[in-house]
Amino acid sequence: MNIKIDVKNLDFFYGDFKALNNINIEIEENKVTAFIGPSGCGKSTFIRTMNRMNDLIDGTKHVGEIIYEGKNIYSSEVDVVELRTKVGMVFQKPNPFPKSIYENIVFGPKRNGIKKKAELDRIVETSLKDAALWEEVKDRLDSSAWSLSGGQQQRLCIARALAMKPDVLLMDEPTSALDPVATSKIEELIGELKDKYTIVIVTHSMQQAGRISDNTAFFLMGKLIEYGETSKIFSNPEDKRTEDYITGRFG
Amino acid sequence: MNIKIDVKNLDFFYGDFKALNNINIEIEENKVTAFIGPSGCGKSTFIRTMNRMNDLIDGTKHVGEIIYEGKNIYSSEVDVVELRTKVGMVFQKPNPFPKSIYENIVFGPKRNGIKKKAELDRIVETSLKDAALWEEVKDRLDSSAWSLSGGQQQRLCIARALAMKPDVLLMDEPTSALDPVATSKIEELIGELKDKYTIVIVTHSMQQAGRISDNTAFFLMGKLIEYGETSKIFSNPEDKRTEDYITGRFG
Amino acid sequence: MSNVKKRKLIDKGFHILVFLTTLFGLLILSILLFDILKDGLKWINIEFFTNFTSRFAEKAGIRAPLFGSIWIITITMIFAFPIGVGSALYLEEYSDDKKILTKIIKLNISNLAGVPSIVFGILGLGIFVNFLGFGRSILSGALTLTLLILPIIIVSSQEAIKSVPKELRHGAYALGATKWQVVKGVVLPYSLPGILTGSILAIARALGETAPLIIIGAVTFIAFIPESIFDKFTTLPMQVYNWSTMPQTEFHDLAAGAIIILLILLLGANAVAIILRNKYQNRIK
Amino acid sequence: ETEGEEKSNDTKKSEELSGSIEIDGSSTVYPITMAVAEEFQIGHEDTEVTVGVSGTGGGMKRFTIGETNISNASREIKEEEAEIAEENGIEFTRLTVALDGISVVVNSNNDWADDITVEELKKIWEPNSSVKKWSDINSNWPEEEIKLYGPGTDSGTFDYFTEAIVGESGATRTDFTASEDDNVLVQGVAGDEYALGYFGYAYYEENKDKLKALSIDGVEPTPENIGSEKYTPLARPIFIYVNNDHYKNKSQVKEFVDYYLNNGKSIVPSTGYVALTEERYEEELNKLKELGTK
Amino acid sequence: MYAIQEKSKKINRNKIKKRNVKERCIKIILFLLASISILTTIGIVIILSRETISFLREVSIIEFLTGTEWTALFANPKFGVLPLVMGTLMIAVYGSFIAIPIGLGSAIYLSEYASEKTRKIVKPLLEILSGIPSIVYGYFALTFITPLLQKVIPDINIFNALSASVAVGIMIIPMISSLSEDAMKAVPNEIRQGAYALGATKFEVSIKIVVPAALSSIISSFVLAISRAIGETMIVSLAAGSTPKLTLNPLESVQTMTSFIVQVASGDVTHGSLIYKTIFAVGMLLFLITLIMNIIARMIIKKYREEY
Ligand SMILES: Nc1ncnc2c1ncn2[C@@H]1O[C@H](COP(=O)(O)OP(=O)(O)OP(=O)(O)O)[C@@H](O)[C@H]1O
Ligand SMILES: Nc1ncnc2c1ncn2[C@@H]1O[C@H](COP(=O)(O)OP(=O)(O)OP(=O)(O)O)[C@@H](O)[C@H]1O
Ligand SMILES: [Mg+2]
Ligand SMILES: [Mg+2]
Repeated sequence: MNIKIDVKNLDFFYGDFKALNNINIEIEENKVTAFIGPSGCGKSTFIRTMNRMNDLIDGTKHVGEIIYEGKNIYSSEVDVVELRTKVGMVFQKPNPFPKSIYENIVFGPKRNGIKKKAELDRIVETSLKDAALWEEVKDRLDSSAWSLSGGQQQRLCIARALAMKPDVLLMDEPTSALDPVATSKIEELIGELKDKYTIVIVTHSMQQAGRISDNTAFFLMGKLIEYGETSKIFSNPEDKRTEDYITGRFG
Repeated sequence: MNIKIDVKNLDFFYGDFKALNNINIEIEENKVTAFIGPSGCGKSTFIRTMNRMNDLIDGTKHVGEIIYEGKNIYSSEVDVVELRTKVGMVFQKPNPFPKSIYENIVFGPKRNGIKKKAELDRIVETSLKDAALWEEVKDRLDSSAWSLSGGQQQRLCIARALAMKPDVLLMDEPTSALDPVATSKIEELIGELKDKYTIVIVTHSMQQAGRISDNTAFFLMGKLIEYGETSKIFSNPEDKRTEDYITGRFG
Repeated sequence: MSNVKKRKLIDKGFHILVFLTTLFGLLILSILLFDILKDGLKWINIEFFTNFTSRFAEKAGIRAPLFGSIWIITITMIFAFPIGVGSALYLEEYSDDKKILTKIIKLNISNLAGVPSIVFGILGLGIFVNFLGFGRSILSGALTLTLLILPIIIVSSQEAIKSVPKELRHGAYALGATKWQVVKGVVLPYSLPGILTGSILAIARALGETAPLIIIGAVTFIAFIPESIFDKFTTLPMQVYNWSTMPQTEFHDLAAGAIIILLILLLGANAVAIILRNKYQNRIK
Repeated sequence: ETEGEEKSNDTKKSEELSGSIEIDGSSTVYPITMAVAEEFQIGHEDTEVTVGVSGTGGGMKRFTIGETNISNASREIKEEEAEIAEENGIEFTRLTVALDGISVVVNSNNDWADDITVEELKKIWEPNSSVKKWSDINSNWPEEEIKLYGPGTDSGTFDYFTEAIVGESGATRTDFTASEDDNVLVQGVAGDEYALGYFGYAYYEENKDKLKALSIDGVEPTPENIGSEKYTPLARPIFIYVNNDHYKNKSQVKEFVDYYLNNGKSIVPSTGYVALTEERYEEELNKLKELGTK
Repeated sequence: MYAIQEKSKKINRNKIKKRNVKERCIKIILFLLASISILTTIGIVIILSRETISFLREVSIIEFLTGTEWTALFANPKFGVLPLVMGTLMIAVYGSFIAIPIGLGSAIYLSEYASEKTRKIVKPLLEILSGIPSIVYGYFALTFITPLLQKVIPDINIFNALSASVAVGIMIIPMISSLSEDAMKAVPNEIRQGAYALGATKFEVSIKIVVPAALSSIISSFVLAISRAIGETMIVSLAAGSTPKLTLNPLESVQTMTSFIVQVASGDVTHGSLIYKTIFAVGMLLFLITLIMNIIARMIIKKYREEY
């Protein structure tokens, strides 16, 4: 069982506000790891540190290490651009570019030097199919991505991330804007992807976490309360707070 | 059993694209009506016609009538501004104003002529409490709404709508960005509100529809497939397609 | 209820008000255009384009200034657009806002917008004409105008770049795009309409300037067409100015004729920008 | 950079002339020089004449360092400028090419004044003048405030007028309305019944229907009176300065200047200025002859 | 196998290195482009200050800054710059009174009220206003605005600051309308919809949501427009005369700092003389004045900036 990402004593600050407090966690390779916890507990903040997206926010700082491929991703040896091509991400709010659907998907591959039209076409088709969007948009690949419905936009963003063939895929509530059918497709997809990729997913849905994840981490107010195999966490949590949260009737 | 909103033969077009096809539905007063259906089926489009938000999109048109308080809301007799103060709305993507949390909440009440600081303070507090956000933000009401987490932003938008004390409340997947605890609070809230208000909610979660709604409408590709009491729809749907959708394993 | 009525009334009133303000601009424009067309249209014929200026109004034409203006505006935009957009990109995307140097550059640029154009003329004379030895040529003129209109392009590009939503940038970064790829792929397309607006205003300014060109030595009488950027030149607004200070009223009408051509040239130069702007603004909506 | 290659053209015939002639300077002189240039280019297609309008000061600056061949000047060269020319080894000749009659004008509705004396003008325009009303000049004239209009203070007309009337260049009352553009002054005087102003003859000539010119000590501003310099002291000479060296060594410059003086009589009137008498043009040409034989 | 991995790692390293070098180069190039403006300013400051210092050797700075009479070109010159400063401020302030409400009004109309089609046609039309040569505005002010004003205010001077201000104001409308309109258009639609859904009227959405969200860009557009108003010469010298006068009365004839500079720079005075140097001193002062204006604008922008 390989450790893909190893987080050690991580603190994270927005200005003076400490959003993450001494996080220690080991993300396993070719597994799906789910982050759960109430709103505002720091799930998004944490998942965003893993590909250093938080670098883009002014006034943030971190303490501690995140080891990926044997190196601290915050060290000077690691190239942040390279990191992000390997550690892909899907956001909570869909954020397609104001370009055509096609251009959205090929944005990443083109940056990586793929120029051939045929190959790009193929990438567009497979990515969209993987993201369960192909049927709906195949006839209007040239129309603006902004004219899609909320759920369609989110699936487009997933397709966009998949087009990069990342090593690790971070997903911040990727299905919160999706209907059951699309959700089911994405979940199936995640199941397939985990053979090749390592997946970290933030979700509000206990059911979803239970269905698709191998490991689950429960966060509360910036702290990692409990982390372990999903079956264990769901059936027999060690911490009272985890139990309270999980046995909430809702989801 | 009063009919609050009566939709008759409604078609809706984005340019040439027919997004809604001959919708007929009666929304009952003091009930919670849930709209379900796969992504892109027109749920958002339909809910947005009910307070004429789609007027704001260029090139849209409608055919048919939506009767509210005895008048077609599209007729010249009905004032769209007044309509929207009575028929409030919460969107799928959180959309707080780039102002402070406090200013976000009081925006509506101030427009309605409430000027007194004390009263505005009171409104802010109750709305935030109702939206289960008060505890998290009470100490930073003056900071920008855009620094909140995704879920916090969505609750802020709910609070903002509640501050208007609307007659009908339209909610487009209001909890898709919320965690179970917050979701539970909002659902409880909806239960309380329906004594005074009429609520229409779009949701992806069958469970949620089942838990909170009195009536459920199932849409598919712009058409209303089936509409009736939630218990009936869930236990004994008439249409095969409804059954297929509802018995999907996911949610 | 009366509250809603009142607000609706305010809204109506405001609608009328802003409509009227827009109408005001259009009204003034039509008065100006009418005036210009009334005086100038009758002078526009083939000879008007093929003749050089003359002391006889009937024989006077705009051949030299027309070509001069086309040269000047083309060269100016070739320099000003990339420099302006590049500067704006540096300031908004690359520079560190907390650095004092960045603050100084930003302040300095909007301050440059307020420096009278004639001072740019004196600067251009010192640098381009004398120091760099470009002489009193099209190149010197265009470079001088470049410096003059840079602030307009930079400031408006900066504002346009600032308005690109964070989520879009983040989306691109998350795909492993480098800064430049984010800029090229997301920031520039999104902010292009605003950048183009700045360019349109800048073109208008550059096309209409006389004072700095006189200082750097643009001539008024010239009976040949410039053939390279090192040639002497005159421009339409200089001809317009010259004709309108003549005592004879026919020359004033002739000036109106030249203004018509100047405006057509302006619209032509702007057309590309306007079309592109509309296209990109549509996409963003 | 205008030099070189043309040296061999010295004594060739005019049809074979080429090279450039650079002229800059006063915008007042511009119309005349431009008119000459226009005519000159017909038949001299290979020469490139350019005329700029940097102002007398700006033109002189270039002329005194040898950048231009000819400088248009609405005033005489200043001492400082001459010094610079000397430092740079530039010798030059001043040529009078035309005359302008500075016209003293009033509104066309003015039915009281037709003539004014130099004395009266001085009384009106001198610094700290006590003249506030028309009646302060002549008790028969109305007791109305006199509105004064004059050209911008940085113009040769202004310098010349103050020198000729008040006695010192630039010495004048300061409470008049000034404008850089004579057309604008025309507007001002034409729109104001109690106005009095002064500007170049051409602007009066073109606006006779709106304005009335006063005669000065009984002499009217007519082309004849101005050309014969009877219209004193307001017949003002218009100059060009020629670089002696260029005149001698650049055939196109010589050709142009000679053409200027030989055809001034016929070309100048079409520009709104007044031509000199034949004899005066001869005199000016003679200045150059001396130069040629030197 | 291992070797191949090593090799591909190496290729990758090279790729990253190459890319980082490219990124660096781009940054440096962009920095160089941005520094052109700095160099321009340095050039301007050098040019201005050299002559200004030499000017101030002959005229005391006290007289220059506090004197109330500007008769630089008369026989006994007085170099009190206040009349020129006042003229400049008057044109800029009154011009802004015209341009800001009308420009902003048009921007709001085009961005929030007008149909897409109207917007597409009207915006470029308005932009023509800033491309009309200023001499046209000068004569327009003199032959159209002034007579109009004379009907309302009979004792208005034929050359007056008001008429010039109006014309200057009209000329700079497009700077404000176009740039502000762009800024408002860039405010995300969702935010607008949030406000509409609360029953806000278009007026309220425009004024309370869109304008504040775009405020920093709007203020920038004001600054650009006012800067152009300050720099305008032709309109002022045609319509307001060239009479430096210390007055706040817009009905009188005035001269501005820039029109004085142009007058002298293209006029008959000897270059290098004391009078010629005045234009540098006046230019320097103007530079400082606009600098202060910009610093203030920056402070305002900082205070009201709403991020979205
Ligand atoms: N502004 C628009 N212009 C053109 N087409 C649109 C626009 N908005 C939505 N549509 C199209 O209308 C259809 C219905 O969209 P709608 O947003 O109502 O779906 P939805 O049921 O809310 O889906 P989701 O669950 O993903 O939010 C979709 O095919 C969508 O692509
Ligand atoms: N840019 C920011 N500046 C300041 N504080 C922030 C910022 N982003 C997030 N926060 C704060 O950090 C805390 C954690 O936020 P985060 O977005 O990680 O929560 P989350 O667990 O993802 O919640 P949700 O489920 O609602 O998305 C919250 O209190 C939030 O208000
Ligand atoms: Mg989150
Ligand atoms: Mg939807």
